[in-house]
Amino acid sequence: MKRLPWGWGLGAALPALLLAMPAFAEDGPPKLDSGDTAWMLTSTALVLLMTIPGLALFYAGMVRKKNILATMMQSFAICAIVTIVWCVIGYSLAFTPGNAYIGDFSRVMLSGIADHIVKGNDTQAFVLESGIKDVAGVTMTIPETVYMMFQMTFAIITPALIAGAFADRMKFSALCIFITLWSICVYAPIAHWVWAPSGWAFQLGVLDFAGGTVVHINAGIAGLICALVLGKRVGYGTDNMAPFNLSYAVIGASLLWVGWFGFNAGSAVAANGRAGMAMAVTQIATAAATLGWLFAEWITKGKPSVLGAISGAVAGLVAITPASGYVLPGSAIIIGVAAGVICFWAATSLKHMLGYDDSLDAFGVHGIGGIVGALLTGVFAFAPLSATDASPDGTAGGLDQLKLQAIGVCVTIVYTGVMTLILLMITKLVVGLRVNEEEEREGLDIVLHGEQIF
Amino acid sequence: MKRLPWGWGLGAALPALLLAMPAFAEDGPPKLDSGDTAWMLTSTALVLLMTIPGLALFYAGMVRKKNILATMMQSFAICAIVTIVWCVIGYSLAFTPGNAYIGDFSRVMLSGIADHIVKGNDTQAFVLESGIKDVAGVTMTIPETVYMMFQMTFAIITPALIAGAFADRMKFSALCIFITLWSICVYAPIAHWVWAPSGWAFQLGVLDFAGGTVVHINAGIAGLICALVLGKRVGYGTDNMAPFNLSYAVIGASLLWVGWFGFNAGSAVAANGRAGMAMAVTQIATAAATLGWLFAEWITKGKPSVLGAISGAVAGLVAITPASGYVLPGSAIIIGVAAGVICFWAATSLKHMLGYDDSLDAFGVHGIGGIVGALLTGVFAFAPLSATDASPDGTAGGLDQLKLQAIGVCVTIVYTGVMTLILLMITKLVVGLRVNEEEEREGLDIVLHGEQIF
Amino acid sequence: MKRLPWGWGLGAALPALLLAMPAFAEDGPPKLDSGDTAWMLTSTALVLLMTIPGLALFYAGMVRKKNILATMMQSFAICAIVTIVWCVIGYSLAFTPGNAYIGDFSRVMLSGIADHIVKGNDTQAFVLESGIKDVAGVTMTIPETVYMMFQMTFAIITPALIAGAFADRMKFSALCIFITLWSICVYAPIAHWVWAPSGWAFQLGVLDFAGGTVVHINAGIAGLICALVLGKRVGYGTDNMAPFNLSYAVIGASLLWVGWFGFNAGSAVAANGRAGMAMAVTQIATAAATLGWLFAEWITKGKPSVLGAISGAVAGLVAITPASGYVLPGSAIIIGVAAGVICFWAATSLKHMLGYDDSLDAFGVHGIGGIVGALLTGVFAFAPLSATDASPDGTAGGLDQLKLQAIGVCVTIVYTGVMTLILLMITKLVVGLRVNEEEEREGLDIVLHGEQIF
Amino acid sequence: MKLIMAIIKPFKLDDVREALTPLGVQGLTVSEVKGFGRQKGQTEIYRGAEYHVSFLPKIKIEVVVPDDLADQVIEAIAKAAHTGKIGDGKIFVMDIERAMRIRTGEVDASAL
Amino acid sequence: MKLIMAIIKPFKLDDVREALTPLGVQGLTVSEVKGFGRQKGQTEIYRGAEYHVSFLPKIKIEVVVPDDLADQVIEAIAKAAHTGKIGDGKIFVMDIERAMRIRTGEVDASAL
Amino acid sequence: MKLIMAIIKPFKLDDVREALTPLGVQGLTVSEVKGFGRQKGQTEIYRGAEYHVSFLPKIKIEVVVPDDLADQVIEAIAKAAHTGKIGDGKIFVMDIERAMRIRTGEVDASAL
Ligand SMILES: Nc1ncnc2c1ncn2[C@@H]1O[C@H](COP(=O)(O)OP(=O)(O)O)[C@@H](O)[C@H]1O
Ligand SMILES: Nc1ncnc2c1ncn2[C@@H]1O[C@H](COP(=O)(O)OP(=O)(O)O)[C@@H](O)[C@H]1O
Ligand SMILES: Nc1ncnc2c1ncn2[C@@H]1O[C@H](COP(=O)(O)OP(=O)(O)O)[C@@H](O)[C@H]1O
Repeated sequence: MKRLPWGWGLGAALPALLLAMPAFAEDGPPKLDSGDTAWMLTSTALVLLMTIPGLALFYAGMVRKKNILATMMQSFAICAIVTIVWCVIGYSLAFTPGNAYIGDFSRVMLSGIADHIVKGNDTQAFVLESGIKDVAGVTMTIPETVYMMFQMTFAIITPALIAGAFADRMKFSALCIFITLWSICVYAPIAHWVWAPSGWAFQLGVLDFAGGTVVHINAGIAGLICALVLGKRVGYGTDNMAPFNLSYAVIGASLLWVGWFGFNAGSAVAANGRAGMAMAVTQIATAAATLGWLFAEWITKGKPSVLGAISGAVAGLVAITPASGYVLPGSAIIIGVAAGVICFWAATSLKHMLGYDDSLDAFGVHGIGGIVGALLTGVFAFAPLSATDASPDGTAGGLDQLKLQAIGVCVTIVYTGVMTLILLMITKLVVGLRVNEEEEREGLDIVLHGEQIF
Repeated sequence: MKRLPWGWGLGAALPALLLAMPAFAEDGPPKLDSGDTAWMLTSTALVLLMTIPGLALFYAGMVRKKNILATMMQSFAICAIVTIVWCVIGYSLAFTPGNAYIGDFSRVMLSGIADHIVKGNDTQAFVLESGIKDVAGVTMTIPETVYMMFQMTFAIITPALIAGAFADRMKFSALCIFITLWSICVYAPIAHWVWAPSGWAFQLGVLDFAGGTVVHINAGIAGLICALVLGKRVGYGTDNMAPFNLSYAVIGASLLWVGWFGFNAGSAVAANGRAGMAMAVTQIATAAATLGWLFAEWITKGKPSVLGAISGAVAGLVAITPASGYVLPGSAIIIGVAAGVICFWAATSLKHMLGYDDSLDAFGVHGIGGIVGALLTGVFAFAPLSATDASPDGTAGGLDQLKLQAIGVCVTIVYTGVMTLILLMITKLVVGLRVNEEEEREGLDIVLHGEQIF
Repeated sequence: MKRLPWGWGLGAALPALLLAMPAFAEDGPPKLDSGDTAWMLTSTALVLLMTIPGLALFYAGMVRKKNILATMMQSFAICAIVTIVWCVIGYSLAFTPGNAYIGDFSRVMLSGIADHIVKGNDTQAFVLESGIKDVAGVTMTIPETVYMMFQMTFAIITPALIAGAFADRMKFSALCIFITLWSICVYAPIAHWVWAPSGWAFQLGVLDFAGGTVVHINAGIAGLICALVLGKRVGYGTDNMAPFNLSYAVIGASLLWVGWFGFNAGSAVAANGRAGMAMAVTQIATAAATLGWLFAEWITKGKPSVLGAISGAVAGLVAITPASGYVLPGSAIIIGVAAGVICFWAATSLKHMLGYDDSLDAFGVHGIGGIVGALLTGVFAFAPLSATDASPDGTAGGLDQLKLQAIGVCVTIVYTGVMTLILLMITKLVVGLRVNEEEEREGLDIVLHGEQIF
Repeated sequence: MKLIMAIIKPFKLDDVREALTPLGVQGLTVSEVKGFGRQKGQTEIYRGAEYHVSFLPKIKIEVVVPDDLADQVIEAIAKAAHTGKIGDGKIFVMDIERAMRIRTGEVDASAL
Repeated sequence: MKLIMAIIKPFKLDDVREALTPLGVQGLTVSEVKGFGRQKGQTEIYRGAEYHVSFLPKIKIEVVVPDDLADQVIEAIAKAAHTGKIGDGKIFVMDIERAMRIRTGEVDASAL
Repeated sequence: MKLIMAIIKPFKLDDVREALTPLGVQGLTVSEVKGFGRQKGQTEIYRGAEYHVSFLPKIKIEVVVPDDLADQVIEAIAKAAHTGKIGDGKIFVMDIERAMRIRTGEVDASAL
């Protein structure tokens, strides 16, 4: 299991700067770089923007009028809940050395995060310690607070994505409990595996630049389980469930697109060429996926829909996420088109064939798109991009890497699938999962929150 | 009055870089840092985003259909008016040495702001001069234009916050006049007191990192006076005044949250550890306040409302503002919960007990939240965070500091209260303050602007 | 034609850093600056935000209910289409040396853009080569990927602006074809003329900091031609075509305002004093134009409308665009007021006098505003701001420069006018331009995309 | 039974409903409508395009009552909706032949 | 001809429409209305201001049918819209004197 | 008096209103409704879920006129709303027993 760190899973923890500032390792504590810090502060804001109001709008734009506020509330409340969970325990479990499966308790309540602060400022940059003798940690050029915050925004959006699957019917009390548990028991460990230097997937060499497995496959599979356990919405297949105000979904998808620059280019953890390339391939793959879904729909259904275009965009963003630091523009187009077409098929055909009711396609877009991206990363990885000082050859796509990627995907699917099921059962025991039929008909806005829009 | 500058009120004028780049003081003009400049340019954009469209949406989402456009127009027009006021006179009054109470006229029309520009670029960073012999100015690492712009966005949002109190009934002509006067006569002096090195509050050692007194208490008290002077809305207490489209308020609150990263972390005036910690405690306090209001409401009213959650978030953002550069995550949770619960009580009980009609709770959220935050800053300030080279011990929370904070709060309340009253009276004499009853019934959109939404 | 590069048109290609880091030219490859890169990554996100969701909302807020989704779709689809076009051919045609009129094919499919990447990072900053012996290229401090992405967002928004002119009646298939052709045949060459060091306008010394000619006049004239060729909307002048939800337009205008900081201050291609001044004059001119339009309308029509205020803001943003790196705050106020008042007249009087139906005033605001700005740049340019090492005197406004500006404006008008006409004819031949009358009545949302909002 | 249809100013709705309750009216149905009449609307101008808003927002109340209650109901509505200003609205009365409560199948008077 | 006006629960609209087709009803008109009746709404609280939602969303169906079809139509609506819970709504019947199809100018029964 | 209720295509509203003014009709009330009839709607598809839009947007005009004006009004509406294409809509006529102007208390013909 213990390999040299050149084959890191890295993702958001990319030691990009080992290269850029080799002096760090040599003498003195690692130095802060104000440009890198500026970009990471900005990226943090951009990724938060993805959840509120981005995802809140994207999801609210697809539901019926009576559930619009409740759907926005899901994203908003999850943002608040996960912030506290992350601060209390999540960050510690994910990003301290611990063992290969989970971190330790040394950063509980963020204790020690101000240790390097002297006269109001961090005197040294953050080193993500491996905790393993002979395995170097990941040296950064930003303060730990910024790294913790950037990672927090990932921890926030992941469960918020799941909410698309149980929209329109889950109790708010159930959501509060389930998300708290899920964030601790599912998100934190998987983030540890993939992005902490001591994590088994990191050590194995699974590539996941910005969260294909940790965020999207994870959320997608959890969403599928939620959809199956909660069951179909009342009136599914008979009532008209057309979106009330699709324009919200367009605004939401647009903000997701813009914010995703923080997600992917921010995962370089520096304002450098890697970030630039990550931003470029993100844009290109997203555009390709938008057109992929759009034309697939135009050809098969006769009209290119707006919901199709924005869904394609999100599918593209999802698929390029694990690949964004490792592939070139040409590959980005292929990944984008593949994601657009395959997710189109998943959301419009597969779902109906299998008969589950994933209200807003958390699985069809994030689960499937994430798998497409994670696997294609193994195919298209361009070695010079993933190369570092420690690993001057980098990782090239090919059968070997594809196998590693498949291992990462499968283990994530199994772990999140099983754990999500268990946590749903616990939640069900405590408060129940679903509102009753009459409440569901009346709408969650008025029933759960005592409010409604016009 | 003249003390050493270690006890500065600083806030947005934080001399954080005295530490980071001690070379400045020694030889040659202070140098620009591109990373710090990048972050401050970004922060400026983020704070503008808070007012338009953030606050415009937050407020418009709480009014009735007939006043939605007029409410958005208030934020938008205030943005334009204050920009010109700031450029003509406001910036000069606030940030030139002058005396302890007000700046001078040396930067009227921003004259001289291009003085250091040689070959298209600033050759040196900005020094906020104290104008007092033996008292050092605040040396920055960014150009003066950027500092002026960042401060402008604060000058814009403060009067825009007041508008929440007189929404639904003030004349647009009255707004134009009142806001112009208020920006010059109230905002500029208070900003000078607290953030200019020559200001009395700065010298006294009142802590206000990003504007608890200058922005929030100031706007909140002005709002209360406006609500009292203008009187209740027609139909208050009898008509249904339920928000027409609360989803706008959710989008607005979300953008406020994201933009506030620029407000608070930008107040470090650099991309460094202080900015990182400010961002972290902002996020944590906001989440805590969201949950604080939400659970307080859930327990007392039976349902957790969406308006409650977003109001809690804003209350938390307000309360952490003065504290954001000085406190640790644990304190942030306490400040957040306190703000959430106390503002919940202010907006839902106190307002009804006292019987004023503060339409959108400018006082209940910004005034009360600002006071909570300003006082708790004096309790929880963690010395190493506020320490600098000049003041290596920093300022620790305690009874002494609490007293200073209370002084800052009280003087602000009295000054803004009295001045707002006088300016309202002047405005009333010139154009009158309120539309007539029939116009109010018909709605400001059509009456004032000749437009309406669907 | 071949002059020294001091008279560059520069705009987004501003060699601001020749000054700031003179060491570059001397020895070794030009170095990346993380602060500049951070700001350019951020600016790219901000400019994308302008198109989606900014412009999508601005335009959708002005149309009737039945066309809201289709209008948003125009911006969104154009974003996707132009991304691919830019990546495949557009960037190469615009920013490689080629000749004075068009670039070459050396960057087709972005080939070679990863050439300087070693161990995951760019080893040197980008130099925009002139390709001409004795004429220096423009040396930057950011990676080429970032420059390519920043420019892509300009290439995206320009055709998206045109869509305002043909909104409510163009076929979606026609849009796809027309925009693809236009991006290649009109946008790429004009960008080359003005911003590539080999371009004739660059060499001639036409000043266009951030795209007055390339973006706004270009889009405005193309819009006018589209409006004339497509003809008036069914029911124009008789039916009520009042905007359905003007609040969307307010959100859109606000996001345009905020995003424009990336557009103009980003065109400094660095986080420095030039960027700071560009941001300041952008803010000031926009505020002045907002108030200019607002008061012009208040005086002549009796009420200050919200649509007027936001239209004025956009007019101001447009007009300051070419001037933003060259003028001082005082001039910005004059440019702003002029743009506000003149565009008010163009959109409310001129349009009706001439009788064309430019649905959302792409010409009246962007065409006219762009011309006002381009000419006034020649009047108000302040020499020290445009000065560089190579041209220590800079370019001062005056009759000479005004003539150069007029040449730039005229050639752009003629070229884009003729080419747009030809491309529309080609598109008409292939798929036709307009939906039929019955479809237009029913609305594009349902007819073209099979969807609608509530 | 009579169907009483009243077109009133929107802000008078609550007053009208409260005026009817004491009369024993247990149900009514309201819709948002636009009225054209003597009351003139405002002019909206969007970038120079003028639209006269000839249709003003009104509320339509439809309430079915037994014959003998009709007079009182009309009077109560007229009083509650009155402001004396132009645009106060109209009350129209029509005959209803049959009524049924869907929940129980009750008909006519007992269905109301 | 009779105008049958039914106030029903919104989610029952499709059921009702499907129930009428077999009877030969070729057209109908629906509007969104708010109903006040025995069924009680929820209370909304916005920052301490309580509003009781006394008006609940309902759908009003208006369908004009020949006299002889009226009974069947009433019955079909009543059956399709029935849930047995309070708030199921009402059916009212009025007389229609004349009907005209605008497209063709056909009148009365053939206009429906 | 007669209540003339017309279901028309939305874009014909202004034409109809203008056609009525010369006849001396001083007021009318309109509502947005959805119509189901021979005219077929479009199909909307949202990620594979198809919804047939069987209800199309229509405008309902309600205008109360003295008996002797009814014929002219019907004719005027029919003419103004006519396009000859399917979905042009219907005109229905009902009897109104009483009318009252709320502002003045005037009744019947003088209330219109
Ligand atoms: N003949 C009519 N038929 C139907 N509705 C009418 C008629 N006349 C007036 N109304 C309705 O009554 C409303 C008020 O009428 P209006 O003439 O403005 O004032 P007033 O009721 O004070 O005379 C109108 O807006 C319209 O909705
Ligand atoms: N007298 C009435 N006139 C007009 N509409 C009525 C009347 N009574 C009830 N309604 C309508 O019928 C709906 C259902 O009535 P309600 O009393 O709540 O339940 P139920 O029909 O089960 O008795 C109401 O919401 C209202 O729209
Ligand atoms: N029997 C009816 N009762 C009530 N409204 C009807 C009836 N038939 C048709 N309508 C209304 O008239 C509209 C037009 O009818 P439709 O059958 O589509 O076309 P046409 O009027 O040309 O025959 C419908 O959309 C519906 O609103």
